[in-house]
Amino acid sequence: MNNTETILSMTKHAGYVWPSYGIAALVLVGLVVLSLRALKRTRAELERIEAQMPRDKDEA
Amino acid sequence: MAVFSGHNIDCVRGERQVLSGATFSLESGAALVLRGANGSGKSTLLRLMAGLMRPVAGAITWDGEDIADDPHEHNRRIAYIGHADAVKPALSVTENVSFWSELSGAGGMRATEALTALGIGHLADLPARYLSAGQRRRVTLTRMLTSGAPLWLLDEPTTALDQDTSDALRGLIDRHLASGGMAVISTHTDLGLASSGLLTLGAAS
Amino acid sequence: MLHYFANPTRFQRLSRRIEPWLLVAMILCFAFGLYFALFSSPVDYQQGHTVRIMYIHVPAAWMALFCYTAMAVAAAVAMIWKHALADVAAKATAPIGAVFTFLALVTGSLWGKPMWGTWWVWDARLTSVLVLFFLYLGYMALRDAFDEPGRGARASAILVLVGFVNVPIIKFSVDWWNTLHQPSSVLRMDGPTIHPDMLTPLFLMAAAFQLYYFWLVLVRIRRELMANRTRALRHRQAAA
Amino acid sequence: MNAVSVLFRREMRLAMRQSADSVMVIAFFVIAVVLFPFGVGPEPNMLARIGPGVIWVAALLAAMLSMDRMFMGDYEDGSLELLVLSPVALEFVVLVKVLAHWLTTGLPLIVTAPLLFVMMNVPTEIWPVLLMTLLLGTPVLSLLGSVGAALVLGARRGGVLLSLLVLPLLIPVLIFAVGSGDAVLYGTGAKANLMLLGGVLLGSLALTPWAAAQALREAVA
Repeated sequence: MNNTETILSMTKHAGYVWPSYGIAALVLVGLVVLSLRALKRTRAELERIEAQMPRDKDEA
Repeated sequence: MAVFSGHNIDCVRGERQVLSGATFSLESGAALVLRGANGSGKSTLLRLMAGLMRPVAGAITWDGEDIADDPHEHNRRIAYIGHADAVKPALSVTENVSFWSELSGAGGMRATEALTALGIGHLADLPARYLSAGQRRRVTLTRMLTSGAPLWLLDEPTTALDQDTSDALRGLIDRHLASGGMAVISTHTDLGLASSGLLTLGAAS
Repeated sequence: MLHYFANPTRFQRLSRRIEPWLLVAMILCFAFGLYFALFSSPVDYQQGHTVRIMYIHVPAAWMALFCYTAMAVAAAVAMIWKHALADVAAKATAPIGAVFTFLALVTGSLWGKPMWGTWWVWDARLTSVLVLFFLYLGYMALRDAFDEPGRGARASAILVLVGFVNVPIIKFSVDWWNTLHQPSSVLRMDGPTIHPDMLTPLFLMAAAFQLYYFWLVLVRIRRELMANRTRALRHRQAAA
Repeated sequence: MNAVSVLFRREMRLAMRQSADSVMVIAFFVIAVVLFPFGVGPEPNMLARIGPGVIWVAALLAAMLSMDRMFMGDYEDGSLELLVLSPVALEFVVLVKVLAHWLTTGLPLIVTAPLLFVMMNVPTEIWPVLLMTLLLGTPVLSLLGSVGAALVLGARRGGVLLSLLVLPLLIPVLIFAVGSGDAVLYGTGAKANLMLLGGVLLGSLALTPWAAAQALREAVA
């Protein structure tokens, strides 16, 4: 295939290719982090409330 | 002899259970008075009866037919008076009243008769923006008279009415019942109707 | 079948069993996809290394459309069969779709600069993707604008369906508007016919994005279901 | 049918008694267009080039201003519930409202447009085509606007939200309309554009009343 040093520097286009991958990584990982954080927060809140209302298994 | 009834009605409003297992039945010539604290579901039950909302469980029936099966037919049967007055300030009193009566197209009282019956005949030509709250309420109440509908659904009809008008209202409801109509009325004050059942709604568990 | 999985508890159980597999598959696809995309694919004789942007840009654009379609289907199911899980799925999909649309736009712009010498052209595809982005924003804004969540859900379902009917019309009109004003010979995003060595990274990245969507949408749905349950309990506390 | 005409007469009567609303829409339309020569310079050829587009965009924004009021008054004072409960099918209620909205905003916009053609130096040979596009396009604004207006009832920041929802959907109308003028100037004839615009109008006439009625039922439930 191609020689590796030119690929890593990508000659004059590196300034466009790397930001593309960087931004993609940033937003995709960012959305995952936000979603997981929200999941954790909601789960914690739910568990707190369920602890307050102990006998409440009927509706799940 | 028509029968209007509901069986085991559950209703959830904005994720809150407002009604659970509400049951009622009334026949021609009978009235049903809804009592209960604020938030006990009186207005919700009336809106369900009108067909504005659907119950989550249970059914409301007219002569055994679910009202949701033919909403258009049900619309013809009811006169619904909600919390809001639906009075347009830019129109005159007569224009307000006759719009709703012509829209429903049914043969109840004429607009002028209805206004006289509620004691505001003299205001007929006044633009509605000059009316007081009680007068606006009376303009709204004309709708039940002009519609000719057999079933009146009245949500707190006496709000903003003075004692004389409340008495007149009771007389009108009694006359409606005597001629074979039905009425469901939610109220805080005792109207003292001649023949009425009582449904007390508690806070849903 | 639908109603079998409508039960939140059953869904949560099933979902938690599937998620790890999706996660592993996704990471594998990303690993191989990125390797091929960045190191082991040929340089295009016209586009040079910028062709590597395509491996993100094109799958992101596909996902933008896929997510909107998924949202419309979910909204229709939620409306017709009053299916609560479908509604939650639509809600969970929207931000993911918006992110892919955003990516398609940004990478398109980063591709356009070296290729066309400008960050933005009113190319038919860019323009219609931009409109799609607005549709996502509108959906999320409407969904969010009501105090009662159920009302927002039903209103936004109608909006998605109206938008879905309109998207082909928008796409068509934009294509047509663009060709009227400027010839499309220079501004072709797809470039010359694609080299088979470029297909491998393209499809790997597309698979990775697709798996990313399925994994994340399951996580988000689980979160929404928990939030629903929390709200239900809160209401019960208020009523007690 | 009688009930529909009763409703229509009421809508028109209300609009006439609050005619200041229509006047404001027209005033906005004129002012928005008049700003452009200040923004881009008074060079006649430039104005002629951008004129049709500017006028159409301004018409779009002006129509947006009036849209959120299509159902708002009835929603707030309880009339909407009664309209839902009336014997008239809600889809017809929507159509009557749309017709009244178009007569009180769309039509005045069309009547005002020639004045702006003059001010923007729009070539006279495309006047008839542009008026035709306004005639076909402004009803679409009212129709799609009715869906948006019904959806945002009871929402926070309804007016701004409405623009975000409806404007992207209206892009085809803008494209076909402005394209008609260009097509005449390029000598290709505007028939195709006008047909497309007519198609969009028919399509929205068929679909939007249903969607708006559905949204209204949700709003009062």
